[in-house]
Amino acid sequence: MSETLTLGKALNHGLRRALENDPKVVIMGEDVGKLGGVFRITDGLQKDFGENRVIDTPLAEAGIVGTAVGLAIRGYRPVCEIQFDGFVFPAYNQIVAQVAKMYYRSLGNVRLPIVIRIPYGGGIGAVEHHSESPEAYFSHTPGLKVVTCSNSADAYSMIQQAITSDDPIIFFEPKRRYWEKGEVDLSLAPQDAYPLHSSRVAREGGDATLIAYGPMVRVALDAAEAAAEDGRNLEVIDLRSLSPLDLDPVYASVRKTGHAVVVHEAPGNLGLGAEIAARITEECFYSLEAPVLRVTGYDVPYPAARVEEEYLPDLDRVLDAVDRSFGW
Amino acid sequence: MSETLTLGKALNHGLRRALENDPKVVIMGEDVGKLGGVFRITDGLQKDFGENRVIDTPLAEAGIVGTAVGLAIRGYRPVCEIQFDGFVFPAYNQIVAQVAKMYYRSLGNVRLPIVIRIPYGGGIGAVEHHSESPEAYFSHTPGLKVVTCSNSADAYSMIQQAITSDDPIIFFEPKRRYWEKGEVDLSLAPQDAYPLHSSRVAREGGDATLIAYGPMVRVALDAAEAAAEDGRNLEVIDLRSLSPLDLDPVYASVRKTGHAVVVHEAPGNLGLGAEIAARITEECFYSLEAPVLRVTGYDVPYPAARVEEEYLPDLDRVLDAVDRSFGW
Amino acid sequence: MANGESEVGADAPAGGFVQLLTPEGERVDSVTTAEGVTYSVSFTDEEYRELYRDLVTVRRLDAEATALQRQGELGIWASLLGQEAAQVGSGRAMRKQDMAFPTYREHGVLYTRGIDPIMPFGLFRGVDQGGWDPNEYKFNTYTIVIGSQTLHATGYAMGVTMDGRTGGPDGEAVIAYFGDGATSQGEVNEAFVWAGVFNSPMVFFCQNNQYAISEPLERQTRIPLYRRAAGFGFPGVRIDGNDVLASYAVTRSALDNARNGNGPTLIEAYTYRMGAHTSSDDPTRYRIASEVESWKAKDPISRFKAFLTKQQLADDDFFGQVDEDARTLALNLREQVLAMPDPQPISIFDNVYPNGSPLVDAQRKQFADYQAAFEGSAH
Amino acid sequence: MANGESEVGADAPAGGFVQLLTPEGERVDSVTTAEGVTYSVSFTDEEYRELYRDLVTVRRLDAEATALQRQGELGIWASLLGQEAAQVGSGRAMRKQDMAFPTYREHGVLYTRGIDPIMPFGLFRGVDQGGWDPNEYKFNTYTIVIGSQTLHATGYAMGVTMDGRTGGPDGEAVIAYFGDGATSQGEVNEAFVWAGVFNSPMVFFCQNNQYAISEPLERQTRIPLYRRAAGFGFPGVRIDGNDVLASYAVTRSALDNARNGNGPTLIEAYTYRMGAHTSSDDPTRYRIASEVESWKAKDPISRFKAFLTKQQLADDDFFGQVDEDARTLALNLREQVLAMPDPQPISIFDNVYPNGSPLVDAQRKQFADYQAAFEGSAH
Ligand SMILES: Cc1ncc(C[n+]2csc(CCOP(=O)(O)OP(=O)(O)O)c2C)c(N)n1
Ligand SMILES: Cc1ncc(C[n+]2csc(CCOP(=O)(O)OP(=O)(O)O)c2C)c(N)n1
Ligand SMILES: [Mg+2]
Ligand SMILES: [Mg+2]
Repeated sequence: MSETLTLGKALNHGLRRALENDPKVVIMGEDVGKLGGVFRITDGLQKDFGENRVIDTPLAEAGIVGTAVGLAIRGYRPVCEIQFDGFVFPAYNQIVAQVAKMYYRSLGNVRLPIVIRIPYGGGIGAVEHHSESPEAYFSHTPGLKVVTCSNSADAYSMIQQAITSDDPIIFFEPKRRYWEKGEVDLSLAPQDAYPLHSSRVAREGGDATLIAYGPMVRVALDAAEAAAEDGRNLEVIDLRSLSPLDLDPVYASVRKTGHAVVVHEAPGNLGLGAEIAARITEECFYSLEAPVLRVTGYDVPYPAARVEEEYLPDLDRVLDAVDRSFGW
Repeated sequence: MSETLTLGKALNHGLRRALENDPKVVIMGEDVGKLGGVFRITDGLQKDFGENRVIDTPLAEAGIVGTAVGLAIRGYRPVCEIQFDGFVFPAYNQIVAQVAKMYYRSLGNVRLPIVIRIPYGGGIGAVEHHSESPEAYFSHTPGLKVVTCSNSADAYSMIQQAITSDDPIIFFEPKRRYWEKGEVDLSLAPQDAYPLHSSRVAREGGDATLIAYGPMVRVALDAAEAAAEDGRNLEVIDLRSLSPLDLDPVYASVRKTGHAVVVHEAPGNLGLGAEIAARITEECFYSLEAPVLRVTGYDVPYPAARVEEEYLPDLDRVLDAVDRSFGW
Repeated sequence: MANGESEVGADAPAGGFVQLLTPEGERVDSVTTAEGVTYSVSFTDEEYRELYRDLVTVRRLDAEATALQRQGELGIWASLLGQEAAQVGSGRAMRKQDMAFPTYREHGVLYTRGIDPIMPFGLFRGVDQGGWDPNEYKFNTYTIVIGSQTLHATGYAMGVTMDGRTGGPDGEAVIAYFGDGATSQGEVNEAFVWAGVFNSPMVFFCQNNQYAISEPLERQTRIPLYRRAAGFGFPGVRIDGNDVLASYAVTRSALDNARNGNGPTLIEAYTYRMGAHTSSDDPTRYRIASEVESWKAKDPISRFKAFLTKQQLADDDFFGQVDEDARTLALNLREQVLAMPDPQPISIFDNVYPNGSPLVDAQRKQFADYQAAFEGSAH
Repeated sequence: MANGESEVGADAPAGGFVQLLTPEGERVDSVTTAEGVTYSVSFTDEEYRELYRDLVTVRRLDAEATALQRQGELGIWASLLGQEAAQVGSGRAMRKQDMAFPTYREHGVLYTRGIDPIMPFGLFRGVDQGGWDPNEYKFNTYTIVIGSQTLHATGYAMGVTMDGRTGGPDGEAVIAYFGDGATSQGEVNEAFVWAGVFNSPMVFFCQNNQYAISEPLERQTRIPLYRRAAGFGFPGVRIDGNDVLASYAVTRSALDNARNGNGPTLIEAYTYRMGAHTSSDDPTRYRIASEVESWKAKDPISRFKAFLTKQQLADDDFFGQVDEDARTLALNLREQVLAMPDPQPISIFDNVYPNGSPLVDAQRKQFADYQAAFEGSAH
């Protein structure tokens, strides 16, 4: 039952399964109904499941997340769509002060099985606020879990796993990979899929460790291909879970390679690379032959589309960092 | 003209000077007028400068910051008070999407010389949302500068420097230190004071480096005192500027000591300690005798008052980390 | 008089309000608003007396809490003094199946829901953040961030509709409490948008106690708050918030409208915060004694006592007994507060995630080891 | 008819609107609302013709932009097609000293402010984020996050008051543009709160084009949007947004009220987005052709042309000339767009902070070194 699907279509299938499997699952957001979302991730779902299951909401993100909290208290499992990364901030108060804290506040009495889907990242030639990578703002927040997918198979399984999880989960979707294709086993039940909060070795190699997630996994894999031609064997780890981080495979890799490079689109300063570098150093202090290097977006607002390629980490910058690590 | 003032009173004097020195400076926020703020930081200012300079606003943080943006476009220099750390999130959208970006967006045509004052941190026995340390959320945001003070003299000068700066600045005030006293030279002009975005060696020592800021500087200094009794000489660096970080004094110290411990109240995961550890490791790779260790709040929501002392880094936890560093 | 122009009682604010019991304790039989809605109540003598008992009890418990705070037994206390009628009336108006979303001040509503008054004291003592099960009590945890609970209530109410639990007298309704200050928050106005668009079974119950900490009403609005609802397409009614009968009648009617599928209502309970904002506040800095005095004359309890007395529904024995019973309850509350155990330090790692987290687990273990080492050491 | 019950024109929505020019091109002399406010305009023949020229020009420029986008020369385009009257009327109603805060769709307002139409194309081409000086043009940069600019406008207007620049005919007024969807955002409602409380010299100009991307008006409100203002204590007026004369008359009156110190007004311009939301959108997925057809009959330009023709204010020569001039302008715009230089890669490090930042400086240097090394290498 394996099919070739774009990442976006895989999400669509995953959402459909989730709606089928549990009548309490509801999808809500701007334009998710008739239009099927601006990226068509919810395409056809309102038609098939009705307006009570796939809800076009007023244009207000705090309202989307705040009413999702109430729906969750009522026993629903809301899946909120935020239209673009840069538009999640009106909902930030509800997310960090309510969604993240209600389980703690209520001494475990209130579960909020809410998933907040956010298409994120750049590379699509968009105007301001449509290309950001705000994952660190959420990963720093206790009470939230944060995940992201890098390929169609993960997209299909992870969205279902996130929805069945009782934890509140921020689900980052690599928007520029929506159109990339991959094999998906549509018969795979979420509980049988690779665990949601585990990272995965995406490519084995013994010379250096590349750590990436979401849209940058492809860049890391391409860099590894290129390096292989030069005789360097890079291991690539796809983090998948951004909070909690699953770094054991990373430590194992770094103990083997002695070289680590983290890649992400978000600004470097206090980006996930910082935490990963700090932890690798703590865990693998005597294995490291160079400090953990970071290849990230720069510490500037996301730039205009015509220069975004300069901003985004690419194959060359990754390989340059690998070189620097070896030359340390 | 040196006076002994609490940190809170020093801020009050600093704000008064700023209002005197520039008619475009306005203070705005909830209860800042007649009441003088819930911590009395703006005490007496509305009485002396009038309702147009010290504005009691409607109860809405997005409104406070959003109208401050408009006032700044009009040529004013707004100083916004957010009543407590946990209440800044309704304004988060305005802060990260507007305040941080308008200078970039407008190609340098719009300056927003806005200061957003936020009393932060725990240790005052308060209920939920009144004890948080959200500085990483802002430090990760390009376009914002972030500072914090740890003593009365800095409080007095730094608030004035922040107000005269054309950069948008998040000014974190260590609320549990509001009542601590220190010497303040009231005749010191802001331009003659220690530079706003520079860290400072708060105590010299050659054995290990403690890096702290805001409310934790006192804890670090106390730990250094205690360590001195055991014959260990700790250098303490007060960061003062959280974005941009001024780490040159830190690198110099670590090159000397080989041991570094970062202390903050915010949760450890993706807290400032992560960035500092990553950068120290990159800059001082061959000097480090142990990984940079972090003593921070745990990765849980801020707990109830009766257990907050367990959550907050204290002298013992700092010394324990120093011990661990030496035992690495 | 709701939304209308005529006034009821000399004490009504411009624009009037629904009042069924004057400050002097005179019953107004019924009030018909400009929109033609008639509000009235019919209680048995016993029910009247029970309402009085509620009012006295919640005031007495509140006073005990204030005392406990002064004695250092609570970290903070948000007193409801002066707002008893608004809370008791609206709380008693709820039916069993209805759900409430309080702020941090709704101790009176909580009490009338039949909940043990000790419940929120964990929060104010600082032993927890108010940890109870909202669905068990049909009463959400206290919400401190101003206004956020109005969206939660609206979402819950959407769920009620989706569950098909509206459209008849057995339907469920939802009430969201908030203050005058909260009406300025974007989230509260979004709740109005949502409730209007989804025709949610909601009552927005705004206790306008004239202040948001130090800020008087004029800092939030230049027109009466109940009129906000008109901007969102549902009815707004102002009541005399110090009149428990008006509070009951109008809330009951609005909740019943909601459960019947007729959508949301905003109720503005015009009242006054007689004490400080919280125990941390000093109201003498921002308001004058004479203002407080003038509101004393509108006290919700004395007017009700006057009414009961005049109508010979109760005598001094009864009043004495109610005071005595309230005192007993208060002392019991005090004992329970003093007996509250401090949480275990390690509990700070509990209830972060339903499914747990390796990061938190590792920190819990590290903490336990550290504590153990510490206890083993000279310290 | 604003706020009133009677309707003007067969095409008016329930509740009516202010209309001074019918879809058939008939002039309505003046309209008096239920509140007793009378709106009218008196233009010279030349002024009428200039308004027509504006309408045609902004539509033509918009069409050119749409074409440029299709040809890959713009990253995206947000077309104003159908909304020319709302924008031209309100834009021309502004006085020199007034300040505007647009969304991303106010190209027509921009044009009527006398600003070179090329200005926003940097944003849509992706060479910048729309970098101009708002104070130079009295026209803020485009705001993409829905609603945020309404608070900026309100703050700016507070500044106008603080500067003592209201209270007479020379006073300054501020106009904030936003859409029907934006009315659901908390921030927009906070702007209403603020403007009411501070009696700010503001006009809130809502172009209700019936859609927020795919979502029809019912997803945002169950009553007409102009009535929102009543909830915040200031007047709301609905106009026929396809009637440039109504847009001019009501906006002018509201701005003058504001500058005179009489506080804010909400104007709802009832119009229709004839095209896609942006060039990325496919409206056939969510609306039917007949709806679009029915709005074609209300076109703002054809009615104005019909009026000019009937009144013999203009002839075919004039119309031909206007088209020709607009075409020239459009071709000129096209040339300017094509000639726009791409930004220098290193410019991504510019304008992050007025006072600079060592972090950004270090990254700029690193970037320059890396680029240089790259250019030096085999790549
Ligand atoms: C978002 C937010 N901002 C600020 C505060 C601090 N604060 C607590 S209570 C209060 C005033 C609330 O006034 P009102 O809504 O009238 O309720 P009341 O306390 O009078 O019952 C403020 C500003 C808060 N809790 N949440
Ligand atoms: C806060 C925010 N959420 C979502 C979006 C995405 N978005 C862009 S335009 C739009 C619809 C806006 O509708 P409306 O306010 O009616 O303006 P119109 O585009 O019709 O002129 C949406 C949802 C955004 N820009 N900002
Ligand atoms: Mg109040
Ligand atoms: Mg619209």
